[in-house]
Amino acid sequence: MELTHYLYLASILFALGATTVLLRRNAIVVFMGVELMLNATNLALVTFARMHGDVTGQVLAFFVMVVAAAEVVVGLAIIVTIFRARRSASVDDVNLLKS
Amino acid sequence: MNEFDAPQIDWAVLSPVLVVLAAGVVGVLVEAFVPARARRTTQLVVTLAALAGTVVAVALQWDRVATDGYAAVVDGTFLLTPFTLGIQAVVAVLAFLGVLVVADRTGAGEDSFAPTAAAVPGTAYEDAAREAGLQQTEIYPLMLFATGGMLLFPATDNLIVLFIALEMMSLPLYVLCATARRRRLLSQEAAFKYFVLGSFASALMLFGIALVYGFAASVSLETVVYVLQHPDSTVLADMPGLVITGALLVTVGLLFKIGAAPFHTWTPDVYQGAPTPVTGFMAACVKAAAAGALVRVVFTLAAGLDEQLRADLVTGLWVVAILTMVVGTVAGAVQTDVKRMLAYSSIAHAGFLLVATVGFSATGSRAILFYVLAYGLATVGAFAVVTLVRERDADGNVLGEATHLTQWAGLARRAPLLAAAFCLFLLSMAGIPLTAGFIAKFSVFSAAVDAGAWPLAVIGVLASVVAVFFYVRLIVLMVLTPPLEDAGDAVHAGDAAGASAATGRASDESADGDAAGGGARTLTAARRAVTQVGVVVVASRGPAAVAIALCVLGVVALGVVPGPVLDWMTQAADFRP
Amino acid sequence: MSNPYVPVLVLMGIAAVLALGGVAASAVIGPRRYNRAKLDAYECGIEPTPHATGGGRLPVKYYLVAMTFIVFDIEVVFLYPWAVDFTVLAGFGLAAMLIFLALITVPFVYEWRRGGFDWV
Amino acid sequence: MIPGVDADFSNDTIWVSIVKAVLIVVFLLTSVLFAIWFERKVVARMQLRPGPNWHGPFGLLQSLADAMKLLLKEDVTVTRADKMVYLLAPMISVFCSLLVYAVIPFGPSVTIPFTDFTTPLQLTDFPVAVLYILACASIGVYGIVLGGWSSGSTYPLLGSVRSTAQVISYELAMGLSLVSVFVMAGSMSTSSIVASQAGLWWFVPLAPAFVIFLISMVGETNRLPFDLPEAEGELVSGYMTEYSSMKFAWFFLAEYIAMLNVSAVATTLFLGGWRAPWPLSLIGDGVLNTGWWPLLWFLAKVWLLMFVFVWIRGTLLRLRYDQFMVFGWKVLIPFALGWLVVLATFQWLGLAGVTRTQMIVAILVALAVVLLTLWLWPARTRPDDDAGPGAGHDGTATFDAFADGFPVPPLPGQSLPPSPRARRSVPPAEPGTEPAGTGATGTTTTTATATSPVRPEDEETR
Amino acid sequence: MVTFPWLTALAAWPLVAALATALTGVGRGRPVAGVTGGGRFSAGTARTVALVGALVEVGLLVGAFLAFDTATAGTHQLTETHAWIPALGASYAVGVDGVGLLLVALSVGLVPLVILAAWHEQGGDAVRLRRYLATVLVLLSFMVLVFAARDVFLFYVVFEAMLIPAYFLIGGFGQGAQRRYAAVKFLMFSLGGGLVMLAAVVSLYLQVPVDAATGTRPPDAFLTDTLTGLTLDPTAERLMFGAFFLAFAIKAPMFGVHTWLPDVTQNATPGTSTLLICVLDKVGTFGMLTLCLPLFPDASRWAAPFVVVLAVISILYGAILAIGQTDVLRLIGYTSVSHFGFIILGIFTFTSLGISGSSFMMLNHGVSTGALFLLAGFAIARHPRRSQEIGDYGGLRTVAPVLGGTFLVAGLSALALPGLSTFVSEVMVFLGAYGRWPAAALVAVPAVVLAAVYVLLTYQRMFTGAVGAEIAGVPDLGRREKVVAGVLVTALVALGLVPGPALDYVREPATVSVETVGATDPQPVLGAAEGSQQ
Repeated sequence: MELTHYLYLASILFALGATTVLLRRNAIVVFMGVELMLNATNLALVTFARMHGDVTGQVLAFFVMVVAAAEVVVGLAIIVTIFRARRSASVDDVNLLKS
Repeated sequence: MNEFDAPQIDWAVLSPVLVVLAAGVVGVLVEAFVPARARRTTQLVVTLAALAGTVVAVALQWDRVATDGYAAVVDGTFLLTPFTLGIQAVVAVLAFLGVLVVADRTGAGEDSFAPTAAAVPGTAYEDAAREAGLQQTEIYPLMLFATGGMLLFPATDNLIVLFIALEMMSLPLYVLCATARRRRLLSQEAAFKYFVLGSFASALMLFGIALVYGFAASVSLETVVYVLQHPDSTVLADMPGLVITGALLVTVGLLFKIGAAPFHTWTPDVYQGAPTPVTGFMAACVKAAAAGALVRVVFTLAAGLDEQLRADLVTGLWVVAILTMVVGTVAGAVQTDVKRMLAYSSIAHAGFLLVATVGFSATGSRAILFYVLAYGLATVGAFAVVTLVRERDADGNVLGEATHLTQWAGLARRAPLLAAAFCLFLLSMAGIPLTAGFIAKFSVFSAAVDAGAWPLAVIGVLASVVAVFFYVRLIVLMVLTPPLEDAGDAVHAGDAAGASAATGRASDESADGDAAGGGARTLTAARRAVTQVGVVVVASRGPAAVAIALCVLGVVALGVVPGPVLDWMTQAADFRP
Repeated sequence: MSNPYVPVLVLMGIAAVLALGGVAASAVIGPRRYNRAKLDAYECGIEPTPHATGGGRLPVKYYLVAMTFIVFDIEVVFLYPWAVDFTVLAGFGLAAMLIFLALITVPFVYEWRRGGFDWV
Repeated sequence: MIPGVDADFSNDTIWVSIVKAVLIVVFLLTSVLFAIWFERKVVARMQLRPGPNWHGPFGLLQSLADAMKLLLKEDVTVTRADKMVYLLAPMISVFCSLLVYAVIPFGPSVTIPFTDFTTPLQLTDFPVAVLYILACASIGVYGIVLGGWSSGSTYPLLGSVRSTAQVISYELAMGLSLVSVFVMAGSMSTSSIVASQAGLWWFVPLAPAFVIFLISMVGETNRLPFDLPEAEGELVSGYMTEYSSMKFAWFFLAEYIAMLNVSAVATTLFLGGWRAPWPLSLIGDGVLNTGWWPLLWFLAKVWLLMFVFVWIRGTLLRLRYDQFMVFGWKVLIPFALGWLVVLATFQWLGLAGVTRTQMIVAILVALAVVLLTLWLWPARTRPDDDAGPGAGHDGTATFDAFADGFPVPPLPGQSLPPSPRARRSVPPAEPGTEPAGTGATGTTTTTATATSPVRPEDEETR
Repeated sequence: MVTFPWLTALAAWPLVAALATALTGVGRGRPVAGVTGGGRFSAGTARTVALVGALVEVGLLVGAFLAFDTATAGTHQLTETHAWIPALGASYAVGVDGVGLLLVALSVGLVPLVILAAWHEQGGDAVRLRRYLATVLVLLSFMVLVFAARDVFLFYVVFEAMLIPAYFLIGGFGQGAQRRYAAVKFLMFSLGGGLVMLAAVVSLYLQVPVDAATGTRPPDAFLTDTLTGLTLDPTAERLMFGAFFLAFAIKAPMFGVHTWLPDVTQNATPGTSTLLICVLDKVGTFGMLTLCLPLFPDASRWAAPFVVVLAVISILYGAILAIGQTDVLRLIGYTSVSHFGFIILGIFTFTSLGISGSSFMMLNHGVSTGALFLLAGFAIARHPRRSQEIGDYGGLRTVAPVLGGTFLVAGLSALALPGLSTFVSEVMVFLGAYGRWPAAALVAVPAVVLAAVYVLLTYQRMFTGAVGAEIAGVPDLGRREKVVAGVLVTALVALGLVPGPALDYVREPATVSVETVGATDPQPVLGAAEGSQQ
């Protein structure tokens, strides 16, 4: 199989992810869009590494995974916090906003 | 088995970053082991010491880097150029000031951070945490980590390290944004917006890096430049589309962090929602670091581009710069919230910064270096002032920050010194001579004109005029407009300055600072039996006052005698090894 | 066979057929007798709790575990290549990995001390 | 040859692979049928019951009968379920569990009887085979999560969440324990790992890692004593409560295949894979490690581990959830990390030319120093916060189980008053008096005093 | 050359005085941290400190005059040059020629009078008065520096920085209801012009060739001497000239960009207006003379017809509008528009006569208009409602004869009555203009008549006739006020009768200016008339 096909796939995935981020309103889905973008990038990196016959790209993919993981953690934390705050639609919320 | 040569690591070169990161780690351990009572003090000491240590480390590296032109670790994975060191010094200084502001608990006895940011707003748990006097001391290690990212951001030749630094810088900031004590839903919303848009931008940037890697088979900028100049050196080197798209995306990521239009949309919301000390820290330091990285990346890449592409790049920067200045100033002029206004002003400043980039020259990098310092000082100071202007309820309890512009009316009478400092910061942002902002703008515009981009400089000047308008509007409000609650003030203003009545002046003239003084919250509250929600200026418990004072000092010193600093920055303008 | 992953694909194919086929078979073979109560969620005979799905309030602890896991899983991912090339990397690798582990330990300790692993 | 892999697949064609794959699936399905019977029989024997004995010889066909029954049951789809995911979840589970055996070496290269065709007894192998295994296991969790979530019911949801937390917690420990194998073997390919165990099986030098692996593999498969996701007493049946017919069967199947999977992995990584056990391996210059013999050893080891599973189930009680998580995070993971550091250090010392004897001496010295320190270390007084809400500041207040008129269990930090059956002859000792005064009545207290010098404070808070 | 740094001292001393004034009384009153010093002390201390400071400044000025050599008035003297921002080519370079020195003298001389006039200003609020006086002194420092700057960067910095104290003087301490509006208007106009000028300053700097050895521009690139030597591209030169000229035209309110001025004079205190109009706005004309002409000679010649037209319009427009004003301070503001038109007209005659006339007029206008502002301020202070409406007065001469007399003298000087200060300079400007642009000179002549109309009309309505009800029985000038009025009237008369010494300071520089702009004096048509005046 042509390696460039992987690049096309990566680009498509990336575009899908970007579209998701831009168009969807659900926080988690948006978040998944970002992850999709990152993973599409990983695919591209690995493909390029294969094309060039060096391993840098694979190592980079590794780093990207780590960063993506860290991002997941932070993002999830923020989303969960917001979710919990919004679900508990108590009167106090209104006060807090006004204070 | 292939052989592995263990790289030699020059720890001294890494020291500016290492100091901060190590302190961050220590900070986490402090969180784990030091009893809650002593935590804040310990954290503060560790943080400030680390940031001071960074400045020292930068100073220690300076001679060597200035002599050799650069110092690199592991093939430029970490790369110190004079310019990088300059940015690092600026970031460290600004972070130091930012931390001082963060540390201030003010006369109200609370810092700006939620006792437990994870608690659901308005729950009993949160109340319990507040009553227990819990403090979120994790902000200090978080700030240190963010600072570490900022120090690393411009200090690399390796795009992946650039990306990692970006995330290192951003992730703690996302969290910090969500920790405001007041208006927590806004704060969380800010964090979320910042996070989503930030990670989107970094994903774009990352994809750009991947494309650049595809082009050059390397993520080292210098190698990319080499490949650009020698189109046969890699398999895909005949596809410049890759590197152009890639560089474009990388630049987009950087522009996002700088807050340039059209990637600025997060700025107002985030600046408004985040805890104000964090906003100050973020606005100043991130901009400095991102500007440094932009210079590092764009200026270096520009060296490899041929004439045509270079011209395209310059055109792009023109468009972005103009757009940014216009958006920042025009939108800033209609804001009614101080923090939002400052946010738009920061966008405008991003535009002015970009004006200096079009020449890809050392003049430009020097101008940028000076600009971020000048802007940073004014910004940290301005946001520090914002933290002290509060609302109060009928019982005199101090509430959150009074950020609506109308609430700032007559601030100069409540707290003349504070208002004077704020005016100075605004004047500096406006670029009035004898403040740092003027020299900064001057440098930036001369860099642009030097590069032949005089129309850009003229547009910049015009944007400055518009920007001046909304800074002045705020000054007018603070200094010349009577406070909102004059009805209440006038009563005792009469006896305070009784003689003045005979002169037939309007009573609003005479209510001066002596009545609604800057420091004494209790006094103010006691004297005002007026039952209405009003504005009060709380006293700093020291750190913020020190920070404001230092910022004032810096702004004035850089405005009046910028010579030494500029000389140093001239040496520090070298952005390529 | 040059590509070692092709057999995996083969196995996947067979597994997928099996997984699908089983469910399909039972759907075809099995009887169908309609009963409203039978199709209700099981909850010991009482009316089902309304918000089980779509955000039933799960303890935060679970999220915490998820986040901690992500961090540590990544750590482990880094350990693998290092372990495989342990002999080659030798002292440098060991030193690097020890630093890395130490750094990972710090948040671990932090979370431990802050009660992140206490389930009560 | 595939680089980095010991087994030689150069003869395999696609058809060979298909045959092997089918064989693997058949093997797994029959093994599961056998395993269910095996489990029931063994447990029954342990509980002095006969177990299934009706269908077929020794009741061997009991499982088959059960499977047929499940196939013929009504396929219920709960109204509140998210249909698509609900349908997909069991398939994911079973699909993933079937994949692991792709890289498990049943044996070395063998010549197919009556031909001269040589092929390894392994579907495939690649340099990151173990990663592949972990990946399959991780994706398998999705089956559980989605199954529980999509059911639209409370118990399954709780079960699935618990299960996820549990699996990922123990996966960490498992992953860490695997690292030591990679350090020793220098490879992640299963065949290479087996090859590297030609001399010594890794469970000996890597005993701590092996123990960790054993524990976490039980946790990973949701088996007793860690079967919290489907704890009958708490969650009815956990994530599969709402499933019936074949969908239920798939979950069930997946669980048993998972047992087989981890057993096979343990066998491959720690127990020498298909290698003959020690005394046997000496016979005929290792003739038992060639030909079709290894298949026997491999299966024997796998079923030995399966027996261990059943044995544990028959022996141990289910843990409380908090105990379970605390054990995973606070014991297994730190221990695994520590072990890794120790191992890496010694390996490096070995590389650096330090002999094994020197290392052992050094270990002994270090151990001695540690013991000495521990012995000389002043005993720590217990901090007050150990005392629960029911206790006073000095920690002496005792828990009153009947405070509100009916008995309640002690909360954490509270302690029960001494049982009347302990027949303590004296009231709590006055400060300063020798604890030995409790006399030699054989109570717990005296045992404690006999083994270590208990201070009065300790006595009081006990 | 080690000499006493007169100009630096002149610039620095007011800052010291300002600080002292601002700190007077701090620490007294309620000891509350962060509060503004309590305000429970009498205003006297601050006033005295400020006045003494201003008088010491006058002493320094005398020293500077003594050190100045009139024989070489056309060159910069009392020079000091220090590196300031070498990286940007800016240096701290000060020095004055005759014109600069006269304007410095004007600033330094007016400030004590303003302080004296402000004795009871600010509604008796001691804190406000203290701040007002301190701000005035800060402004003085900037004014000295701006007239003394020999470095374009320094000039620009001070030029812009002056706006801030000026802004606060108008907006913070003004007395009109619209002072906020006026202050912002003033600031926006000035800043707008200033920032446009900044663009030109930057461009100018970049015209300085890069030193090949160091790759940077020389550290003294901004010195006017360096910049005058540049050869510029004509288009660039015209653009830069335009930018500079715009800034200066705004400052010296020229027709078209003058609209901020009446609002400011109406709303600021008379003292502020004095400083602003009489001194600060001279920076505009001074800048045209000392920067526009030498830096952009070709562009200046190119633009001269246009400028002259605008100047003539200014002259007439200011005068006509002044006649229609009912607010006395606003009126004086409009007269200034007219006078500044004369000054600009004189400068752009490019004749030594016209330019020296303009230079002299800068001084004269400062004194006469300052006198008008301050005396009008005294009148207003007497009105119980502090009305500025001319119609609210009447017959003031009857109750306050000294005030009436001095006001008349000042007014007559403003209308250029022979024997009073403005006359000589106005004649010189006319003659110079006639030599170069005869039509313009002729068109501007009616302004003399108009000036007589607005001055005399105002005097008539305010001071003669029946005594207004509200001002009946107000006291005449007090001792303090008499000092102010006396000094001013003396100066007016002295400058009118004995203009020679002052002209010694402006003649040389004017010749130099004509040379730098590359023009030659036309045939002296009526040159003899000038001589007869001395």
